[in-house]
Amino acid sequence: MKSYTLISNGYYGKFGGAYIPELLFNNVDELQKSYKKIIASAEFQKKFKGLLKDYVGRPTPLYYSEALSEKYKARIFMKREDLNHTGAHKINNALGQALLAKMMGKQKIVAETGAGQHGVATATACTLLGLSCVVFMGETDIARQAPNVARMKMLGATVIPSLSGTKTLKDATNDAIRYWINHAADTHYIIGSVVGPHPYPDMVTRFQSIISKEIKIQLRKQTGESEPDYVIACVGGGSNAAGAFYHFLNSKKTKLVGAEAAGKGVHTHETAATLTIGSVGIIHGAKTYLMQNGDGQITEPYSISAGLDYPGIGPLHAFLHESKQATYLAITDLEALAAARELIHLDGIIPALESAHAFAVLPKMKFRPTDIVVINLSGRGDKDMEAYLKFIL
Amino acid sequence: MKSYTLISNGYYGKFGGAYIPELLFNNVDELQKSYKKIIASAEFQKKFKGLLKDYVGRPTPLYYSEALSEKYKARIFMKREDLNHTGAHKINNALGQALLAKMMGKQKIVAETGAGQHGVATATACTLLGLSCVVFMGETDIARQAPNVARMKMLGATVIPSLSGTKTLKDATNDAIRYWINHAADTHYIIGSVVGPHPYPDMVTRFQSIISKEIKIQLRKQTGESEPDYVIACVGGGSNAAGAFYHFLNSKKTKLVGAEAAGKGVHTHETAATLTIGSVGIIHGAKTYLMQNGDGQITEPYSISAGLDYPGIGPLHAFLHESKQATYLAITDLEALAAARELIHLDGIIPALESAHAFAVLPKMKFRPTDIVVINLSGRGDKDMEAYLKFIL
Amino acid sequence: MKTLQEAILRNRHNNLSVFFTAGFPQAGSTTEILGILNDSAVDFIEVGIPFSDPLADGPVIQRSGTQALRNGMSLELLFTQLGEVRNTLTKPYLLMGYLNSLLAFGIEAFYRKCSESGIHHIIIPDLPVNEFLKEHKAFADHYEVSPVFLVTPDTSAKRIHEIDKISKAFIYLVSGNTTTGNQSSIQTEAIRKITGMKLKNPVIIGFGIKDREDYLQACSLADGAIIGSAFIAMIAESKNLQKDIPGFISQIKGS
Amino acid sequence: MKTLQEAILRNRHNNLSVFFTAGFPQAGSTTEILGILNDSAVDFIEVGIPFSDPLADGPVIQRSGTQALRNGMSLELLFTQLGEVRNTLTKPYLLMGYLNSLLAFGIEAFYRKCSESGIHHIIIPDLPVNEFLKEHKAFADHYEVSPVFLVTPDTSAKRIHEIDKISKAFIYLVSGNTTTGNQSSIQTEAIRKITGMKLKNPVIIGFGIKDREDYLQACSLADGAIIGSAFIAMIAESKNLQKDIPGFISQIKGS
Ligand SMILES: Cc1ncc(COP(=O)(O)O)c(C=O)c1O
Ligand SMILES: Cc1ncc(COP(=O)(O)O)c(C=O)c1O
Repeated sequence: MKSYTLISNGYYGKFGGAYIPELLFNNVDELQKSYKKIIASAEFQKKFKGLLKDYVGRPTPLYYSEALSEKYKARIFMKREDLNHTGAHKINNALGQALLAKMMGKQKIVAETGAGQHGVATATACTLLGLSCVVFMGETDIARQAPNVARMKMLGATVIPSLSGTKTLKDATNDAIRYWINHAADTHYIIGSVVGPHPYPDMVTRFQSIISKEIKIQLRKQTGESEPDYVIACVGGGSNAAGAFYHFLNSKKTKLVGAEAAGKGVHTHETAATLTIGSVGIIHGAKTYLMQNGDGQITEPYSISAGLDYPGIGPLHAFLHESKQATYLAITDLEALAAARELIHLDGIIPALESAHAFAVLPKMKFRPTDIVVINLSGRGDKDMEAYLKFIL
Repeated sequence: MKSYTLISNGYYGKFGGAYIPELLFNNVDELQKSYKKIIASAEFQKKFKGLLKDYVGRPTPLYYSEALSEKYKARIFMKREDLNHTGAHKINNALGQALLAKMMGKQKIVAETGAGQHGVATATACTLLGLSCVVFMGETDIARQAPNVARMKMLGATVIPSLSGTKTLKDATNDAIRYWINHAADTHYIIGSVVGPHPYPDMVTRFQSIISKEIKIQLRKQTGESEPDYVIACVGGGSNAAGAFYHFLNSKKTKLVGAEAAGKGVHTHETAATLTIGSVGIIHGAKTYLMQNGDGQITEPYSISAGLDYPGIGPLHAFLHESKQATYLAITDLEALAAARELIHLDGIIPALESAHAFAVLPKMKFRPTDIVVINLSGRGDKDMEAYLKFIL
Repeated sequence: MKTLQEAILRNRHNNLSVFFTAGFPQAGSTTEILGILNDSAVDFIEVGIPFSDPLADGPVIQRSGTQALRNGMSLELLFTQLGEVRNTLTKPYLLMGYLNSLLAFGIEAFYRKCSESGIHHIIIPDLPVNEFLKEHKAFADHYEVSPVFLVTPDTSAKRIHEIDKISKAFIYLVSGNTTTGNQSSIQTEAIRKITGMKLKNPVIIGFGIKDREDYLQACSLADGAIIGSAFIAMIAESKNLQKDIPGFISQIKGS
Repeated sequence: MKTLQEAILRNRHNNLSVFFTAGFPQAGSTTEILGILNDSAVDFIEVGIPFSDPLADGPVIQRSGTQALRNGMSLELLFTQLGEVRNTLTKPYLLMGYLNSLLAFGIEAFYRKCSESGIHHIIIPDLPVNEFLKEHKAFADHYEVSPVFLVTPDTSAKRIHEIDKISKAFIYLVSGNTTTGNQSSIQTEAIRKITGMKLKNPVIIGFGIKDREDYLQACSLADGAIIGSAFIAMIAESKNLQKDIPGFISQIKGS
């Protein structure tokens, strides 16, 4: 049985929790105690809804693709998170948390970023709300997502390169947490996905759940049905997927499909398909699936897409996976690129490399012609032009 | 007395007309005769409105900026055309014309582009509607707007460099018109602004008028008033300004302000401030103000912003200028950059360099605290990061 | 003002005209080339006013115009040059240019100067018939200058008849829908329809005529042809205009 | 299991512990360093289990862990190494590591191996008290291994009392809110409040203690101090551990 708020006591089944050093206890404890109340407050809701509408540009459209529908013999819609201000779903969460931080009296924000989308979204929210902002980003990602680095800097954020590990998202997250430990008193950590210690996975899911809330309403208007047959989303940490799944979690009808990054293939060592090749452990303060060796060392993930290049996954997804309430497919770099090419050429939409993984699910499915399929187009591909130019042009 | 449809017989007062070689007579004549009927048809309207909503992401928000309002002591709103699919207002027109071309039975599209926004918008619309697409772009602009060139190519458009003159928008327009002459039978020319022979200025204005239509509705909802005291927009050819002004053209209350590009200063030779230093003549098939020497040779414009780097201006604006129904200010590169910096740092919005010119009008005005000011944020600045990095970071 | 029309009609199916850009390759080339052409087998001459943005022209003519402007060529200078040689020229010559040059010069001044320079016909490709009638005709008539209009194989019969009515020299039939100098083939069928319309004006074919073969084909269909880009390309290459121009003309005319 | 607590209490305000990463700078360094420390003036020893993602650690300890992993260090190997030397060691030694290493090893297996290796206390910075009680305590008790918990100057009194109740060795007081090796100053006032709480366990200060001065200040406030990053930095530089380690310890202890 699916149920909206799968979380109880900070756990989704056996996944989740808050495995944090004592140094963060007060911060996380304060957050756990206050986040629901603040988020539910009239003041927060009014401000947040206003900004989502007039600043972010919500609701984002639910676009029916004639071309994809014809090709895949189903009724295929996409949720246009790419049209959000700053170009991805990340702003939903960044703005929510920045507002929350402000109401909690924090003046400083620290964040990690992979593709740079969360970093840009956080820097943007901080600028708007007058908070100072530090963003950690792996050195590898800084190199492959240069436009977003420039955007963050221009928005006044301090971008600090993470130099350990593969120098990607995991390492940036480590460094952001360390920074938080060292600046716990006045700083809030805006994590970019449904990962990290409780209450982050639940809080971020709530901020992103606007995606499925809108899908439901829009779908009813456009088709008469409010529940699709499928919702498909890419999964890095899993925030856009969590948001797209949320209001369908206890639907009997809707099948939920996540697309994780297989990189060069799940049987190579260059992959980020956590659920496919990972096992249970602790990463960034939560119990969940992660990629690790026999000794519990977290292994270095690989994906062409910086936003999916993460060796863990949100505990909600670990739970949905284990309880078979959602299906997770591993999509290779090449499959994602082919899907991006198809979307570009059929619909004139250049997706983020991350989102392209969700579209790559289409050729792997067998739909009935009446099936309503909603794909979450989590972000736009401007940041990925270099990769696309290499492979698509 | 202002009146919505200022145009009569293809002229705005003495401006406009269709000064075209006979080789284009049939195409332009066909367009003149059919555009209003097709645009008004239920089939067109249904398809166009649907795409604007679900594909482009309209309505775009009308965002109230607390920070700018406080700084400039007025109630300052911005119309978020930057949130449109492909990142600028250009898609409103490109999609409208592509749809029109398709209903007219054309299979091929030619377009010119300056900043690349119109080229990307056109390539996008063509991809979506299954039309083939050729885009001319000055070699100088190809160099300074590389990301958009990549986008067009990825969308399957053929991008042809224009090598004459300053190798910018004017030259690309010449070449697009030549191409049209050479492929008149099956090709529609999607011009990117309210310039060119009649019916282009009127047609493009109609497609862009959705901007002021939405402003009116949104403003009433947000303030109780449906007419602002000021509407401010940048003017290259003048399409975003035409769209933002349109539904206020016969308002007694609303003052219309256009911002043209002064480049390095109207008294230098490096400027694109057509109304300030130009005179009446013919450019690209229309009678309007243009920058020319005493011998009627069109002079080479300069602006840091590729989309404003044009030596002409739409005949509607020439008319509004001469009849004093609108005011046009010349904004230098440096003023635009300062305005961009301010918007980025106050509101977390990175504007297109073109749009930044509109924001640079603010410090030049004297508002009353109750004044409602709407600035048209015509596009996002992703394409201008290189310029910004040089000047703003 | 009848001379040109009469001359063409007298010479049915065998008129050759060339177009060149004033001030190219040097500012002074205008008069030199006019002189040489006048002594060649060419039937009449079109002098192009160089313009920064020649919409209807292909690359060869564009480039010649750009070079002419760099050479300091201007309409003012062109009229001075024409004034210098008008008494030495025996072949008809007309001006071709874009409307903006004319507007900048002043409409009335332009027609007056034409008249003073021995110009009886002008070709302004971006001047629509209606606009001519409204804004120009009075001056044109007064100074006895008349326009030549372009038509294409796709121009409607009605429109061609209108143009025929107000034209006093010839009708400029564009070989296909193309800018100047383009290699598109001559649309024989469509052209025959036009030449079969019993027009009072002779029909001269232009745009894309490049060699004797094209010329003969044009002459078989109409009253003659105009060569522009190919002539200018030759000039651009030539080291000896005195020799090359007559050679080019003879080669085309087969004389 | 009383030994460590008793030893610390006997030596009130004068306990020095050092932390080093197993397998650094070489895989075999673990036993060598343990041996040297055992013969030095240090009071007890913390052996760090290298981990790929040590959240609570600063750069010095991070880098030593990365190097140790490159050297092929593992928890399995560490237990083997400890097994080899346990009978030669007279000073108390405990393990410090992250929860994921322990989970991968297996919770019960871990505690059993600790016990077999002479480990009576462990420090797992990302293991919350509740989680310990729920998932670990049964095994820990069975194998007679007890946890040391971290507290900070900001930890509530209530929580400190809870931790004091279940702790059997000492309370690890983090000098300030900081990762290891950070140069933040010791929060004297806040620490006094904690040490004045009449806890049953001694309090040892760690994180950011780097020299004799820090050590003396820590001893003036609590029962002693732990040096990690500064010790590892010394090891990383040393060309003669046999000489440098005792020298470092004597210098700090002033003995
Ligand atoms: C556009 C886009 N989609 C998806 C992701 C993956 O994150 P998540 O799985 O949390 O949605 C990212 C991360 O940067 C992203 O930028
Ligand atoms: C964002 C943006 N604004 C404005 C313009 C100028 O065009 P117009 O004056 O037609 O709105 C352009 C042209 O490329 C543009 O990209």
